[in-house]
Amino acid sequence: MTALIIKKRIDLIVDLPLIPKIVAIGKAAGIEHHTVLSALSGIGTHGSWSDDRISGAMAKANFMTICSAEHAESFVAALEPLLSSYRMIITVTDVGVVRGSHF
Amino acid sequence: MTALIIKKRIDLIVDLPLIPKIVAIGKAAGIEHHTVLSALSGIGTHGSWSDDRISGAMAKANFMTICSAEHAESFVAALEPLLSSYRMIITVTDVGVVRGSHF
Amino acid sequence: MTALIIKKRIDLIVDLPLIPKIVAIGKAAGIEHHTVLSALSGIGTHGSWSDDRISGAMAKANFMTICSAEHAESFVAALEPLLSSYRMIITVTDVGVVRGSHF
Amino acid sequence: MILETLTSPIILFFALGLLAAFARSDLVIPEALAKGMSIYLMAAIGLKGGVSVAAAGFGPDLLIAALAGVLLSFAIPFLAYALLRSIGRLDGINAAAVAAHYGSVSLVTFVTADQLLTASGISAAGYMVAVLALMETPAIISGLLLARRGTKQSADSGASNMWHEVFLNGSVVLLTGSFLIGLIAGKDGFAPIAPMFEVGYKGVLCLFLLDMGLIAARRIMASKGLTFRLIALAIAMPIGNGLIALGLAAALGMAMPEMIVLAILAASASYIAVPAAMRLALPEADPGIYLSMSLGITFPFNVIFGISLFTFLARMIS
Amino acid sequence: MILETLTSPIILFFALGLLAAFARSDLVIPEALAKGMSIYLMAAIGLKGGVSVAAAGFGPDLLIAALAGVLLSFAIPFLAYALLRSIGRLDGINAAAVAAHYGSVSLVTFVTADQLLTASGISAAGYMVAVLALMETPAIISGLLLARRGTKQSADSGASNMWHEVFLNGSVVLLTGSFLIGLIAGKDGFAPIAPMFEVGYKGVLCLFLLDMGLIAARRIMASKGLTFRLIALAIAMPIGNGLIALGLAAALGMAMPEMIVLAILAASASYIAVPAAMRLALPEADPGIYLSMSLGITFPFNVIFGISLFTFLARMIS
Amino acid sequence: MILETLTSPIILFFALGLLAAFARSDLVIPEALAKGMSIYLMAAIGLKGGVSVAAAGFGPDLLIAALAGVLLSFAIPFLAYALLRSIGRLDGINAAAVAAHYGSVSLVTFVTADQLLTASGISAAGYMVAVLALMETPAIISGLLLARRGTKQSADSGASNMWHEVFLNGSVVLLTGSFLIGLIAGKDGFAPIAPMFEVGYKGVLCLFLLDMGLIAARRIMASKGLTFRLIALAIAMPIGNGLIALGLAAALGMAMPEMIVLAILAASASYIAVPAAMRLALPEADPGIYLSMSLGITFPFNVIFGISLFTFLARMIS
Ligand SMILES: Nc1ncnc2c1ncn2[C@@H]1O[C@H](COP(=O)(O)O)[C@@H](O)[C@H]1O
Ligand SMILES: Nc1ncnc2c1ncn2[C@@H]1O[C@H](COP(=O)(O)O)[C@@H](O)[C@H]1O
Ligand SMILES: Nc1ncnc2c1ncn2[C@@H]1O[C@H](COP(=O)(O)O)[C@@H](O)[C@H]1O
Ligand code: NA
Ligand code: NA
Ligand code: NA
Repeated sequence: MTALIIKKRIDLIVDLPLIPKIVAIGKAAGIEHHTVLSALSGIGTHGSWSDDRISGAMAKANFMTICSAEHAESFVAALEPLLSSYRMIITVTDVGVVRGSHF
Repeated sequence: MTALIIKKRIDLIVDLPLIPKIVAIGKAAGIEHHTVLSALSGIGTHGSWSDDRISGAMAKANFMTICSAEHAESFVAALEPLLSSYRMIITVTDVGVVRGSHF
Repeated sequence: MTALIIKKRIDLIVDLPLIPKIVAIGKAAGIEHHTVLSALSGIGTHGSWSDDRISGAMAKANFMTICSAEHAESFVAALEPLLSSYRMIITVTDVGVVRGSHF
Repeated sequence: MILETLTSPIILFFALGLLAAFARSDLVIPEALAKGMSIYLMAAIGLKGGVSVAAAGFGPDLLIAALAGVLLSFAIPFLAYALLRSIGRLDGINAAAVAAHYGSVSLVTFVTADQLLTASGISAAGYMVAVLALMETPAIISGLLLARRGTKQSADSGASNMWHEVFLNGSVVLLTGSFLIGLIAGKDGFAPIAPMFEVGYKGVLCLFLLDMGLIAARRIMASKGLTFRLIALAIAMPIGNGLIALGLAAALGMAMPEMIVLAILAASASYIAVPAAMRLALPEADPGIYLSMSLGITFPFNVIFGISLFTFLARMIS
Repeated sequence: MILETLTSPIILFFALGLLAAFARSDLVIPEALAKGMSIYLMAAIGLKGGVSVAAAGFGPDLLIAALAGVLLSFAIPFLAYALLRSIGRLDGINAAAVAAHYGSVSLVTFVTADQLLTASGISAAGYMVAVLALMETPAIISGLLLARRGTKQSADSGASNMWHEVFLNGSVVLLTGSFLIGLIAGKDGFAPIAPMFEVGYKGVLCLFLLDMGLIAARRIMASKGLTFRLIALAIAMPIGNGLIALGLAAALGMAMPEMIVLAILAASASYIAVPAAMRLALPEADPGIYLSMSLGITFPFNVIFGISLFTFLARMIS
Repeated sequence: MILETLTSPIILFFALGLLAAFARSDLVIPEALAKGMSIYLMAAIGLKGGVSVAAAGFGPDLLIAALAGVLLSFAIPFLAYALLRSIGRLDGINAAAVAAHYGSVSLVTFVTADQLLTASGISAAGYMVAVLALMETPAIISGLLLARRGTKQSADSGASNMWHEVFLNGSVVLLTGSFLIGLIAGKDGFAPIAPMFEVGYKGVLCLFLLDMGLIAARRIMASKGLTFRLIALAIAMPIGNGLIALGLAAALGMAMPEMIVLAILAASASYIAVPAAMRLALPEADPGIYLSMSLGITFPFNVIFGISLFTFLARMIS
């Protein structure tokens, strides 16, 4: 069995226009790589949204990054104060990766 | 380290037209919030599908919700009898969240 | 509580044109079913990409499969040598499923 | 008539789509483009119908055609259900779902017939668009009644939401809405936007049928639940439904062009409006079966043979 | 004038969208199609403006109109901010965001007005497209100044990226770019591509307004933060802004057609360019509020009443 | 000739795209719209070619041009491979992938040249569209042969699937298919759908080139593996390939308009059909390199300079 190394996977549901800011905050916390997965609609404390907005201001996406526990901690700490103003949710999960050095 | 509270993440792969029904079943089980992530294609026991159907009847999506263990249990119990007729799959994972109260 | 059976969830971020190859490799490793989730953009060691390529050669997607630990092991072993040439990342997570036999 | 149809670019693009998909080419029309073209076609056909009715006015023949259409849409599912259960050996739920498709109508078959008939000098009255819109929904109701009776299923929790879906389905709303706009705006109101909806019409139809060919062929290749009996029914039912409609139209003394269109509507099976409604109302029904039959077999059959067949038969009767 | 507008297909498709969405129909125009149509409209209106200015040349009246537009775009947010804080009882951040929307302009309101005015014999000068483009951005700057002053917030980390977003916003670049291309290519250069941008123009506008109706109605139904006071302001502010613009235009001796268009621009509120910029610059502001007001209330008000109102008032003044 | 080209809206929209992307504007054309426009262009150019060959009939010169085209498409990759390995210092796999792109052709360069040449009074024969379609695939085969020989790689598991991808590639199928439909339908068959494919043609080309400009510039900005040597080759190879084609065409006695088009085809590098095939057949090759060269450098070079250069040279020779 290829030995798996445990890393952290961080998932954010955040507005599309805010992704560049999240990437910048991530860089400051040592997060170099990420993937943005596309979302169609959702309901949260701030009501419902779906991506058919002409302005695109309401469209959200799933920002995902795999990183070390240390980077995860500093990233989450940096994002925490913005949670309510950016209307984001954050989840942290353990994942096994093959090339430990890559993340 | 910001203390993380353990919650459950439930993922469904389900037909797009059935999402309103899933949301209704979720509400009955105490699930108020969710996000729908977009899927492109897939193969299951019922054969292959991809989203380029004129009718859209075959298009599927990834319904995702973060909730407490109790709500997760009642939601899964409500969905179990519909699994084969709705051609759905369900997975349950543990995730860490920052604002316990939010979910 | 409906008893949950532990299975493995494998996630790949891989170029869209390579999905048929991944499906073939999966079949050889006993992976019959999968779902492809859509991705919008990302940054990795090979630079940034986003799906607005005329050629589509740069568009990537999130190939996801739920399978037994054995199948997961042979699948990861088959993919490992292709990781850098196919510019893929792989993560393996534990998930709980309701119908053990289905996966 | 058949030769002309088979060499018209519309049918040739449909054939190109079929061949490309059977040869497993990776040619794909983006879904947003396909949805966009179907929205354009529905708006164009609705407006055209409304404008021509605004000019011709509401005559009794419109009422007759409308009544005949609604009657056919309600009744055909019951006949189809019996055939599907007996000859087709389908279970109750799937038989009801397929029956609803065959009672309803296919917009693109109507639009293609409209083009091919006009090309060979037969032009049906504008109000047939209204008949098209009226025939979409009754069959869904019959289908659901058949499914309920078949399985004594308790009223589905989503029932209210389902009725809503059946009547406020996107295509029915757009078709009826643009028909009314054409009616209100009339000839002169329509003039400024006429170029867009006339110039592009046939060309968009070509690209749309290219996509229909791709999807129909891929539907056939991916169809798992299709038995030989069901394939035979997917060809026999359109012919049967068309003949019934011809008989009814002749009995009601409808004019030849309207008679042909009514037969083609009865013979056509839905694959845009009804599948969406069925997926919500009868989730247990397998979309693989009803889509393979209506989209994979009946649609190509109607476009290539059905239209010429019913034109020929209608000419013989009148 | 009002009757003609209300029976023109453009407005009827808008009404169809509103009704369909309020009736909770599942009719949806794919986002890629909506984006595509807005790109087509911006290119067409830009080219048309550039070509007409190339023919008419740069006169002093273009400068006057441009100056008036930019002045209005800078000034209106300060007035709107005061009203939103006092009558609207909005917090500083949200008041600044909404004020920026009302200082800026809405392309589709401009395009719709252009169509309706031409239909009733009033054609404004081509350079008003340049005024449209010039009025998009100043209001965002005023809005951000108001927000900063309101909360003494430390310079936002993304500030540089935000200025860039404000000036190099997609719609401003496309509008100004195609205006310049129209200017360089001139009448003869534009001739070969004229059919595409003229034939399709009104038809695309119909389908786009169908989508606007759907989204405006759904915006109203989903709006949570909207108080009665804000709804009143969403109607009062367009009227106020329009009157101020009329006064300014009259004082500057602008011709009647240009006066109407300037008033409609001042009365219109942005919902494509500004929301994107605000979401980045003022993430704390709730998009629910500014979108419901500008897209849900002010846009329908302007399209149905505003255009006729300011045409009537402008006729009275001159 | 160059001045006319540089002020034609088509090139101006391309320049607008380049400038907007270099200025990091967020202007983006949705992918589904871009795919839709490329499908429209392929169908339109295929139909036009087929209809004109149906009118002109199959002459010997079509065979000569086709043979010359296929020969060039097979041969150029070997020459390019040698240059890329020696001067470019590229590894075997990447050199083979880039060589395949330069042996193949670019539809949009062909379409743009077709427009600019017609604008300046030179119209090439309709059958050049067939030559375009024939030149797409041979270069991919040469590229794969070079890659295999270069690395002695065991037959790739997906080989069969790869050959299938090479010949049944979406754009080749659509181009050849619509060419045949134009051939079968002929002038009169094409008449009803002509408006859509002619009226919209140049306008769609403008918006498509806007998108090409955006993507080419973003490609250059994101390119990591591009050395100075490769940039030089991305300009030298088109010139070299064009000259070889001119020489071959002159030797075969081709007429001046067809000579120019053959040179432009040889000089053009693919970025729709070949990248998709390469990604599947040679996954080890870095798309960053071959896309930056063919899409980021060679395409802009050909559109702005190449077309005028080969027109000038061809005029000199004949
Ligand atoms: N418990 C949850 N499960 C899944 N998605 C959620 C949950 N809560 C919030 N979201 C997503 O995050 C978005 C913003 O959440 P909120 O700030 O609560 O409005 C929502 O629109 C949903 O798309
Ligand atoms: N083991 C699996 N891993 C990932 N996706 C799956 C799996 N099984 C089923 N699916 C997805 O769920 C859909 C329906 O599954 P089924 O009911 O088995 O046909 C399939 O089309 C896939 O998209
Ligand atoms: N640490 C990571 N977290 C999330 N996505 C990643 C990560 N590393 C790579 N990716 C994704 O995988 C793609 C290819 O990675 P690479 O081969 O490193 O260029 C990238 O473009 C990202 O979309
Ligand atoms: Na029918
Ligand atoms: Na304004
Ligand atoms: Na070439």
